[in-house]
Amino acid sequence: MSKTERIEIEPLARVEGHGGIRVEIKDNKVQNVEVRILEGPRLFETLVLGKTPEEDLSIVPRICAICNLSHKFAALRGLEKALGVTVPEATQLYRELMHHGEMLESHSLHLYFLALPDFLGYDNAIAMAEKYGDVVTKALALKKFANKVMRIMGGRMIHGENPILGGFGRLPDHRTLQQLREEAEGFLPFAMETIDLLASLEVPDYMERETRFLCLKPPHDGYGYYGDILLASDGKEYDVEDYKSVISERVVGHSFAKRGRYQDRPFTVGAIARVLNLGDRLTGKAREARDRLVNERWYRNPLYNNFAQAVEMVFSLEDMVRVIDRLLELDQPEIARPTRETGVGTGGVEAPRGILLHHYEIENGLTVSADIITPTAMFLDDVEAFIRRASESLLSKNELDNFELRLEMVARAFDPCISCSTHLVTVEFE
Amino acid sequence: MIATESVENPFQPEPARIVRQYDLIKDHRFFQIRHLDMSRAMSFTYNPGQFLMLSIPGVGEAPFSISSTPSRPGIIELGIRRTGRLTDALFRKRDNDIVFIRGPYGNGFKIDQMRGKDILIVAGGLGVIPLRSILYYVLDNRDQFGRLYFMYGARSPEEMLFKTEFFQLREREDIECLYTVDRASEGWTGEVGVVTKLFKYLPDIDPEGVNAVVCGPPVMYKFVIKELLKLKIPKNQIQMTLERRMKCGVGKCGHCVLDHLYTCIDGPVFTYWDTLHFRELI
Amino acid sequence: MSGTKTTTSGGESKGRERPRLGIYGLTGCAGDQLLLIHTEDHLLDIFEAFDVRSFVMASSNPVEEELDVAIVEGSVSTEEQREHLLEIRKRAKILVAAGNCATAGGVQAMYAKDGSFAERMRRVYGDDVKFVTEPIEGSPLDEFVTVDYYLPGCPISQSQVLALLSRLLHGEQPEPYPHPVCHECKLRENRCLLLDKKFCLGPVTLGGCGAACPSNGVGCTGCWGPNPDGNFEEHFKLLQSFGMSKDEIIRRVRNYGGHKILQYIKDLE
Amino acid sequence: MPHQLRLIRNDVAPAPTFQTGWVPTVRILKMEPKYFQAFIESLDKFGRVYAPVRRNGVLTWDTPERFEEIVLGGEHTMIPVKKLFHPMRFDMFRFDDSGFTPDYSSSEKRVIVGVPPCEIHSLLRLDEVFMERPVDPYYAQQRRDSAIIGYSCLPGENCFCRSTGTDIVEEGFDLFFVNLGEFYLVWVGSSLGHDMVLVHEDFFDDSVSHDDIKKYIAWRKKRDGMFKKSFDFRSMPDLMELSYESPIWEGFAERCLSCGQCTMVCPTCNCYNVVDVLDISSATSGRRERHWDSCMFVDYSLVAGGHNFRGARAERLKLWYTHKLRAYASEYGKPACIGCGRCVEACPVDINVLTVAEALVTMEVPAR
Repeated sequence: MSKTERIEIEPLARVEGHGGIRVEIKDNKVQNVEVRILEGPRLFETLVLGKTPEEDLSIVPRICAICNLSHKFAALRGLEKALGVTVPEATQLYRELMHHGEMLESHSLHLYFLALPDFLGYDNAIAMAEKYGDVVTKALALKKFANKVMRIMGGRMIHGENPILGGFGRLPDHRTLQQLREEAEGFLPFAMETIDLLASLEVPDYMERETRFLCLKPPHDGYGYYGDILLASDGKEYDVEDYKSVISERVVGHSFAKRGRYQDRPFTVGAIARVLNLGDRLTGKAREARDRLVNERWYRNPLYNNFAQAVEMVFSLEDMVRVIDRLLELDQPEIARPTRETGVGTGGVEAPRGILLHHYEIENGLTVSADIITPTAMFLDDVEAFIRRASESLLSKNELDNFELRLEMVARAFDPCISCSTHLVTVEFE
Repeated sequence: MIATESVENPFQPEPARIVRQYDLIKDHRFFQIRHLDMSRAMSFTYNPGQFLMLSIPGVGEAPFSISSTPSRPGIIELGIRRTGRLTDALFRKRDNDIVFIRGPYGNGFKIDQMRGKDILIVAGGLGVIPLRSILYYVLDNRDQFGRLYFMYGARSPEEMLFKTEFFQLREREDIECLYTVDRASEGWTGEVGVVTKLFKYLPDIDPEGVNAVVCGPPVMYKFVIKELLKLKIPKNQIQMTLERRMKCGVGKCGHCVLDHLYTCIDGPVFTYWDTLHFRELI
Repeated sequence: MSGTKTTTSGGESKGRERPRLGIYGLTGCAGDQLLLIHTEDHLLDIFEAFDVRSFVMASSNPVEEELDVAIVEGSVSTEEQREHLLEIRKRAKILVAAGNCATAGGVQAMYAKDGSFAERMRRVYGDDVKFVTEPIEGSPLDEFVTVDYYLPGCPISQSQVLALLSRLLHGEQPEPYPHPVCHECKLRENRCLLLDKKFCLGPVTLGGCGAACPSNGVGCTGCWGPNPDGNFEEHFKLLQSFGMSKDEIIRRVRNYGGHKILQYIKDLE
Repeated sequence: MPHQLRLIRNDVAPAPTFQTGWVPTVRILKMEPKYFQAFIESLDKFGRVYAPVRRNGVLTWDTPERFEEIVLGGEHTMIPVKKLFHPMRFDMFRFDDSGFTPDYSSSEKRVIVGVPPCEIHSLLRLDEVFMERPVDPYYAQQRRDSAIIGYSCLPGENCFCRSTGTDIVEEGFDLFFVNLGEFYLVWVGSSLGHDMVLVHEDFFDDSVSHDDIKKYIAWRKKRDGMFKKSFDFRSMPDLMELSYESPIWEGFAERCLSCGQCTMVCPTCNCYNVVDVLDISSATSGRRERHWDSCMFVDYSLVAGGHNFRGARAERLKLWYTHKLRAYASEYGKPACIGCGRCVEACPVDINVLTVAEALVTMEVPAR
């Protein structure tokens, strides 16, 4: 590798969407690293201008199918803030149940079907099934269960329209809730077996470097997936409404996805950020799992994001049981109505792959401005940084076998949902 | 007092083998099929003008007129135009492949009423397929009927179905064959024009003693019936066979309904008298 | 006659090579590919029955060669994607457009052909950016290539995609379903939203979704695309009688109608 | 509820249509309201109980979780009871390379509680289609496996069953409860109904007094006076015939959305489509499914090759109304309309038997 070589990994296999990594190496030195997002622009923030909140809620989840309910949830939080909607406790709990469904679905898909084959050296989960048939079968069942939760709460598997402003169109009956509770409990042992499996794996270190982690701080003492405060691993906290001053964005020519930075430096979001920033709030089996797996290397190594997903699967299963138990005590909630037609609000939700912010400005019932920052947009700069680091360290150690695959693993660890990175800045409406 | 176990399922398709098939013209194919169960094949009978429901598993089921005559049992003949999903699949079948059939369905032509009468068969295009059944039935039972006139109009000589067969019929003395084409091509010496142009060749007939059977494209009926009425043939002695969408063949699914009649059980043969009552008919 | 079982001489399918299948995504949310992955019970059947050459969202090491069937999701939104699509078309005997983006352009095509694309690009990305590939306003596949079969919807329906795949597997054609959303909506025993003067595009939208939105009390958004038999004029009058302006109705019908709705509303706009 | 005459002339027994047995005379019993719940709850030994219950705000025929869920005596279910006999979707056959095997698995023993008179009539209408030779074995099996427990009702806003003669019922039930408030009159319509009574014989009293009859007559009078809608059905066949070329059809067609809701909710609509669904597998195996279809849909009369016998909306509308108001009657001597008013409630643009019947007279399409 003496002359200029260009390594292109495109498409980024098993990453949902259109990613491609371009690494330019000259004289054994990394010249340039680009994670290219060449999926076309969709201009979502212009699509909702002049639309009613009801239309916004139908349009924005189409940003990304994998976290469509996170988008729905974030949009609901932003729009409800803007319109002065206060949902009752039961509605909030149903939304948590829904979100647990998506978290479990996404994490199980990513961990068992996309990441584990990498760790264990298989092309895909079907190949992996020969030796790890039991894991694949149970993982499939877990994913199916998660899909069921999404279907029941969302209305269908993908882009369900059941969650509406102030509540839900249709709610499950108690019989269904009981069933979900039983199933959630039933999957806990498998989730804990997964923790054992992960604990036995050797995690490579060729990409390790320091970074920072951002997540949302839940409005209660526990662990959770939404909040109005941005919490950084440096200990700083910010009001989510000030997100623009915390996360700066830029446009690059090799990507239709924008790039976010915290204090002018790349940062990481997602399961790993949440477990690192909020892990001491975990209880029960999830706490056991976290204590078992987390170590100092997590702060430098994005591959541990997959481990963090496993911890969150345990949390979600346990928390679903808690949520359902409480729901069984509560009456079916009424749909909460807007108290105003003009207002501004930022909804913050932890999508499976990290912080998702939806900001809306509504005037007389119509959207005049919208800003959506997706987790992928936040961590893309960090992906590039880790890939650069990985390339450099592999080159310096002259470890050129499976070079591309090992870079891919790093990118994939972030669980990049590339389609959701098609994203925009605020559009100022004249 | 229905015990389902013992009730025949009228929707049950039975396997039948494609014995022989060949192209009539482009996208029109002739099929000979026979029930796989030989005793069923030999006992299977029908009236001219009746139809079958033919299935290809996974593709679907549709009605097809029977083109053969019950006077030649054992083999069922169908003439099929390739028009859609099911016929596409059927045209891919080879000899000895299996298809599924049930039937026969429909009323068929009113043979009893036709006996002893002169018979006038008027076919347009694809309409000749069901009429071929009654044509051969009359020829096979020649002594039971009076004079036989067979009018057939096709778009062009190349698009005439069963051309060889029908040309051979011209040599017989017990049938008067009158053929026409919309567009002549080289070598065509017959009539050119729509089928109604053939009526001028009919000798004087006793209208009360004639039974007419008509089948053709929907647009043809009005003009042909006008000619038949000019000849003063009684309205209930004019029979026509109609096409409709069908999903069951036994009067349940509703698709072929015409007023209170079902094409599949009350038809597909209707008299012109019927159509005066049910204006949607033609 | 009932329960007849007979051994036959076998169909055409025996000994046939498995059809080669490629699944691709252009610009969109990836929901249609994800839906295939979500067919859990059938995903393995698909992999068994078809020779899946390329499905990068589900499996690495794609083989980009001749295909019997290509399923393409997403709209054409960059020059590079246009070229990619042309290239897939060349290799594939049958091309299936999957999802609203591929069949109609998707939500990103709601302003189709109104001339605002350049301005909206500028608003979002600013003036100075030069992208490595030229952006194109979201367009359905059939703007550029011949599409053999359409699987509309946002996302597509599991039963429709399985019905299509199973027919293609045997070299057969799928059954059309030209009914409005109202058909399945009534079969789900929903109260008609129009009776309560709520916005719903059910009667002018093709069914197939199982009335996904109205079953949750949310009006149909039209994501299956226009129902050619729909009575658009009368339906718009009905919605206007609920107090909605014509502009608002047109705006909503365009949300998922993209390029395909234009011919149905051109006289109404 | 049973015809008044039957009260006195109990020598003429209604034919037990689809039950195995024959009751020589109609038995009419009395039951105190306090026994009703226990009696209904006892019926599960004759099959799974179905009744009108509310699901997601809509009244539907389903299996009640508790007795209290059952809604009786007035409000119609949105989808009629036909769905239990002519299912919205089911597998007719499984097929593979060796042929088609019928699938009768969707049937089960059932007791259908709370069927109003008009819907009992609708089943008798459907019988004319499905039980006529050749018998549809799927429908026949559901019919044989189901007991019908009729229940009297008071007319709702859109009921006009007096006009269609379906407000009373003489046959087609196993038991029929007339709710007179202080007690029930219970008609026993079949030997199965009789067996049901025998389970709790102590609940019933077979001495119907003259006073009870007077109460029943008074109730009938009161009910007859409650109807708000009516129409002259008897003139419909002629009017339909005369109006074949009427411009009102085009007028209604301009307004019709072809959504098909009228046909889905109509208790006597029976049209269906059949579709083969292949398994995802290299073998030619799969199932032949039957689905509800509607003559309001564009492909209803579309044949292969593209010819559509009813492409125009007006043709489709005319077919339906002709069928309901004239054609069915010419065939079976009674209208296909049972006066339930579901089409009145379901149509978003007010096309229904009443508005159409009116337009046939006035020759004007009424304003919405």
